[in-house]
Amino acid sequence: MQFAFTEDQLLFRDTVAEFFANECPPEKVRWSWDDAVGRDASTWAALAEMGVIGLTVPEAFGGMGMNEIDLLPILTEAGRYAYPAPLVETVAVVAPLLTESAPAAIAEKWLPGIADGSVIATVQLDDQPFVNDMHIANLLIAQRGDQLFAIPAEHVRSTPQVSVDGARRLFSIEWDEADAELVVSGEAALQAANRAFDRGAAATAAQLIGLSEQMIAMTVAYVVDRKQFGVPIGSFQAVKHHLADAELKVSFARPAVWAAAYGLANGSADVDREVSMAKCFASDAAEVVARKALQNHGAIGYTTEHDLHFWLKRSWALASSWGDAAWHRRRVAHLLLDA
Amino acid sequence: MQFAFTEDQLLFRDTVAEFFANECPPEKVRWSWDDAVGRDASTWAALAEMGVIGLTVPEAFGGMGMNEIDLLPILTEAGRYAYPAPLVETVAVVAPLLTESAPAAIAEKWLPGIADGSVIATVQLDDQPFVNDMHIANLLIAQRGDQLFAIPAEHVRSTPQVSVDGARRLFSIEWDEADAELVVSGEAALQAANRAFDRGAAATAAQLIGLSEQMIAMTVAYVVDRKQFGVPIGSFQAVKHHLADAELKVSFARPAVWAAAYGLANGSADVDREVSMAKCFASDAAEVVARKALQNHGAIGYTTEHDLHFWLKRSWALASSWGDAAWHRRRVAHLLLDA
Amino acid sequence: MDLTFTPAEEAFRAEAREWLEANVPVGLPSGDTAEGFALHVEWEKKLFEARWSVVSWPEEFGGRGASLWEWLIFEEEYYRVGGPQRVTQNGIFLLAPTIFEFGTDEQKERFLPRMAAADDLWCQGWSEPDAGSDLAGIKSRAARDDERGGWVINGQKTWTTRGAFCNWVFGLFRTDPEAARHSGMTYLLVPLDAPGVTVRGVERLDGDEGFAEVFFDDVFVSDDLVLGGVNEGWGVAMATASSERGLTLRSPGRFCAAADRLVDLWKRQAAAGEYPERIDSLRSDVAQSWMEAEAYRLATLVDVTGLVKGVSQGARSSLTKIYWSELDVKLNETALRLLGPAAELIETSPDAVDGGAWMKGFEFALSGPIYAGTNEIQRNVVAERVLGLPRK
Amino acid sequence: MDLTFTPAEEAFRAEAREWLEANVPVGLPSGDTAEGFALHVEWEKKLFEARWSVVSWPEEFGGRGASLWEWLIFEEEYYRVGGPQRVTQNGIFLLAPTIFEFGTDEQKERFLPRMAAADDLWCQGWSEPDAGSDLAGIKSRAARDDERGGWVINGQKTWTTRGAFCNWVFGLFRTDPEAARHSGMTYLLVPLDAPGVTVRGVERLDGDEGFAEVFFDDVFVSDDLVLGGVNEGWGVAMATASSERGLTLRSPGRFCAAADRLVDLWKRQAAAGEYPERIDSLRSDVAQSWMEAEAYRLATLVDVTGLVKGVSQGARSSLTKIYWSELDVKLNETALRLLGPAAELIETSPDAVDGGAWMKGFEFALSGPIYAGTNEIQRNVVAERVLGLPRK
Repeated sequence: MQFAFTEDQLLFRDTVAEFFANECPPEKVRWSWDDAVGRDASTWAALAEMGVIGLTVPEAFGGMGMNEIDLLPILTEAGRYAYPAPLVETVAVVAPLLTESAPAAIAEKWLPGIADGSVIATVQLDDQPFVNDMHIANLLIAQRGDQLFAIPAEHVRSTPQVSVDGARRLFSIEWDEADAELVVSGEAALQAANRAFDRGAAATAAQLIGLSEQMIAMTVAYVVDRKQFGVPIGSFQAVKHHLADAELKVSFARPAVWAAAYGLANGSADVDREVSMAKCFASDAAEVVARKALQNHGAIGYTTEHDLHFWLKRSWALASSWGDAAWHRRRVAHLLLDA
Repeated sequence: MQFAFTEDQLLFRDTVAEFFANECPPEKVRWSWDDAVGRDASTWAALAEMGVIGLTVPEAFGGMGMNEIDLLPILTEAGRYAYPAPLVETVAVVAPLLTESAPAAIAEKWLPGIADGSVIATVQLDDQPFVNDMHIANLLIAQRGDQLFAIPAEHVRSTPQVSVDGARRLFSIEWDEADAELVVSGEAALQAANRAFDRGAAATAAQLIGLSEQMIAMTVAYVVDRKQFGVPIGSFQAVKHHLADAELKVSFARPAVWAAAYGLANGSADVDREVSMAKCFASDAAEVVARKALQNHGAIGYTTEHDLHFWLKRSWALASSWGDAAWHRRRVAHLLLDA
Repeated sequence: MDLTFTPAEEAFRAEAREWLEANVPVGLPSGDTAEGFALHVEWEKKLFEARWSVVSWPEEFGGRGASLWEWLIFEEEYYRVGGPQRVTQNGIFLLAPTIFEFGTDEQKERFLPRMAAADDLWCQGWSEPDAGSDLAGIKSRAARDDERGGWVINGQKTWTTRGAFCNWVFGLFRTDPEAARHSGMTYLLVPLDAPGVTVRGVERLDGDEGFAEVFFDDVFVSDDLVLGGVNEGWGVAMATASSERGLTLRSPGRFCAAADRLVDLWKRQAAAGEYPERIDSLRSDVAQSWMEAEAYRLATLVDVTGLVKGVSQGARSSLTKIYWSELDVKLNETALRLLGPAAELIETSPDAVDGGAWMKGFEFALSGPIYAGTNEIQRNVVAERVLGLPRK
Repeated sequence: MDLTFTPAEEAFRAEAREWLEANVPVGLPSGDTAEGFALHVEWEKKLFEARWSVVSWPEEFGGRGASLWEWLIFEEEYYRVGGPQRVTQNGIFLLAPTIFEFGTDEQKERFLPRMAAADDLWCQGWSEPDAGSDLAGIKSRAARDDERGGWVINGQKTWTTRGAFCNWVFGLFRTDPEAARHSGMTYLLVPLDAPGVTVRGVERLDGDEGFAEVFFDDVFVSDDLVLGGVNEGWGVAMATASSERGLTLRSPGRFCAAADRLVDLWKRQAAAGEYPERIDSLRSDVAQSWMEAEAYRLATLVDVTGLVKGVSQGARSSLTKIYWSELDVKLNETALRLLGPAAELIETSPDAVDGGAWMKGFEFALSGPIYAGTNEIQRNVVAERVLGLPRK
């Protein structure tokens, strides 16, 4: 029994965290809001160089052949720095899906590109109305009922949608089966889609943990510094209790997210329940933390001149993506009660 | 437009409040826990003398011929003093039911006795598993599907049940239709039962407001007096905010309870919704207030030597009687959304 | 107890409804951008021309001398037909009651009619960079200038809502730097086109330029722009703040209309038949939000019954402020949960439901627990001044 | 990361499960009444005889030298089969770790085996009438008696859980009245049958005589009953308090078992087919409670992984205490909502579901946010010592 990351995993995480600290400071997030494309190819390339983008791609295709546990700390850091790029879609969802479910020809066609950073992949499962980052993607994996298809981006017609998080890029899309390659169909496709959904949800939960930790850190720094009535506002009991509640939420969501990654990596029989619990707790935590962070910042946090709002809005968006807390709570209820 | 009680109503309330202050101090509630019967006939008789018991009985039968609005402040005081007796059943529910729905013979038989205090009535509607105060009642009004019956108490077989509130007396009962008189049947009976349920719920909500106000008052007195760390604990911001939250809950439940009484008295088309909103808010408020009251009393409130627990337990019991908050919220949802 | 309106009041309602239904503009953009603001001012001028802009004011100042009950009725009707939030609200709901209470006759005549007509557009100048919740911590100074018969202001105000679009600001300035924290302040009315005033717009959470910083650099204001007594500004400001917390700024009409829209959204989503489980699981939350708005309406009826008899809300206005601000958040949050993954779409997004109004409403609502004194401060006030807990 | 147990650990589990399934008593009454307590002591003696009473202690003191992992396994199995809360818990989980850390060899030999065997039954003597949350405010004094080589105690302790049934109390006493608030206290072990001790039982919320007041009137205790150094009691007590907040007192096994019983209750209620709407509407609440218990188990696995490596929880144990105490309330509350109008029935009521265990559990749970330092104090600790906010 060892519910912790290895030294190697933590070292890799620290390296990536340092990279984000340098390459994805808040100004970069702000740029991503303002820029028409809002995606920085060089950062993606550097992450590919570091092995992050190919982390889940098998070594045979030039990747690291690592699993969801290895990926988790990386995604948490990506959340912490509000890194605007389709890591969840490409690394957490599509690469494992192609690895597990695609015929050799399709896997060989796309996985090496993912690993070396030249292929950006995104995904749309049933019930997901929008696709992330279609504007920079080369590959779309999409579900239609009990079939999963691979569609080269040039065959996808997309309409931009606008998120409250200006750094996100959402699209509604259309495509024709004539332009698509069948990846897998039937029961196997439904299972693959379910597994893909679980991976997306768990990866998003990991990002929400990082986002939440960062919002707490920003708020602590602010309330220690900000004085009213002649004292730091962080000395008021109401402020203390707000922040203690925030810390409480994150502290008990975090192990649930770890357990989901562990369940995915080890083919747990209860993986659906483990993932739903993770996303439920991480979404709830992020929403509470975001509220407390804004309330304790007061008016300064209510301006877009301050950086806090990047984290608030990313939290809102991710909390309701890949199933919101209520959706996942219902799924757990179903698994517990209707068995 | 005048959303307030009249001077007369307030005067009557003050008289009754003074009566309870003298005749139903906490020691009387404690006695009611310990005594086998736990009901004080002389207090009931005095209330009948004052007109409280016959408040809703028509003047023709010796009552006051008043309505739900007149009754509301009285029930609130009964809640405030945790008065242990079937006021809701006899005064709020059965007397109006017999007045509105019973054939003359039945009304003439029972209503004068209710008004003069010699008849204590209780009630069981469908879905209510237990009956209050069967041990002292003379009359039971009971629903069986689309029929309402009047059963003299001697024909009711009862088994005592034990409530967490030791001053309550609950019974599961059995009775035979051969011993019962039919009060009303068919659609009219269903309507009468629904109206009776609304009256019981609104009356219980009124008691919950009084209970809540009293728990706040007790807690305020305690935290002003109790010192820790060299200061009254009421000076800590966490304690202040607990109590502010409690006051907030009661302040916005109270007008909803008034509106329910008004709706009942004036035959509002939306009376079901108005009553359910009242009971939902009053139950939620009482539960929150009880939690805050106990938490701010600390260990002293956790003993039965202190009086607080009488109020806590009455609140818990009444919050889940005549429909709990969730039940009434669902009813409002149905009325709002399925129309 | 009587929850019916008089025939005269019902006639007032009918008249208001008829006019509003015919005239309330549809799909006005946010009033917190320069372009939107201009359109809103146009609408408010129309309101004024039909004498609906300040119904509760005396006729001589542009109102109808309506009772508080009639004012409530007007607000209900205004929001029921989808009337937009008033960009003049900080003038008509906050400054105006203060002018009625503390202003000279000359000030009333000079300011009120132009305010009613949306000719003058007023913003608040309370907060400063180091004085937010701690309003008594303000540092902006107004120094006496006997020669010119007035005051010379230096300093800075911040979080001035719609400051970038208004032409007047009211606020507190320190006129006796030696006085204790809550003394030595004066309530001044300052034209924003006065020499030495600089206004810088600040973008709000929702992307609108709704805030402004206002800088004062040797700005002269004459004595006739002092509201209430010199060095007595704190007491005057508290009257304004009480209006801000209490019912004038937030009539139940707005929340009840929003709650009805939420019910309508639920029904539309249910009728569309998508995600039935999500829709179904939110039944109780929708009902709860609707009831909370209704409870606010009922509590207001109690308060107004008291006010009509001359019983002021006093510190209980802090309960009101906590309640409406948290209700507003919850109501919009419930709508966003109904929308699921579409919740994040905003106004400019083609697939946004109801034009992104719910996310906009949510973002706007989040300011409620912060401004007009944070809800933490309000809870202190409730505990200390309603319940009597010790200050220290 | 590895969430599997070793074969040796699984063998330990199998052995524990087999013994517990064969021996755990069914339907034991509450251990917080005189009669119930005697039955519980009997059970705990049986546990001891099979060497299951203190599995994590060294064998020489009556344990099995089990690892923390094995201890968690034992607790899981103990509560899974419905084992009752331990009436010896304040000894074995709170005092014992303190004796292991601060006790002399003689004290260990004298007290630990008898504690493991339930021969000595220990209660805590922390709170006093004027020192609850403010533990440093205690006034009970122990005056030096050089002649007899010991201390003479005068004063009063209160809220002493199961004090009316125990024969020893441990607690803090002021030995240097001149010292500052957190100094000058000594941690003493006091036999309750010593001359001058009076114990008065106090009835708890749930009707059991679970509390006691303990009065000390010139009670002599000899020097060998000082735990840790004279005047160093505060530091020793803090070690005990940390055990009380942290995982030893509240292993996840208990909450996970309760959560499983809640799921089972839901299924039984659903199968009964009555009130289907109520049952259905509580699906998400049941799932939430179950997940919260599971999250507590997972968080404990993280903590134990750290503890095994020598990383102490430190102030984060306050997070743990807030979490389990609020989880316990919510879990029982959810069960009560499932029961609807039958929720109020208690043990002695013929129609009580599960023998009234849920109301009893709710009442017991309500003490959680109060004792061992109120959750308000714990939130201060989290803010100040985990997050680094300023004390003043």
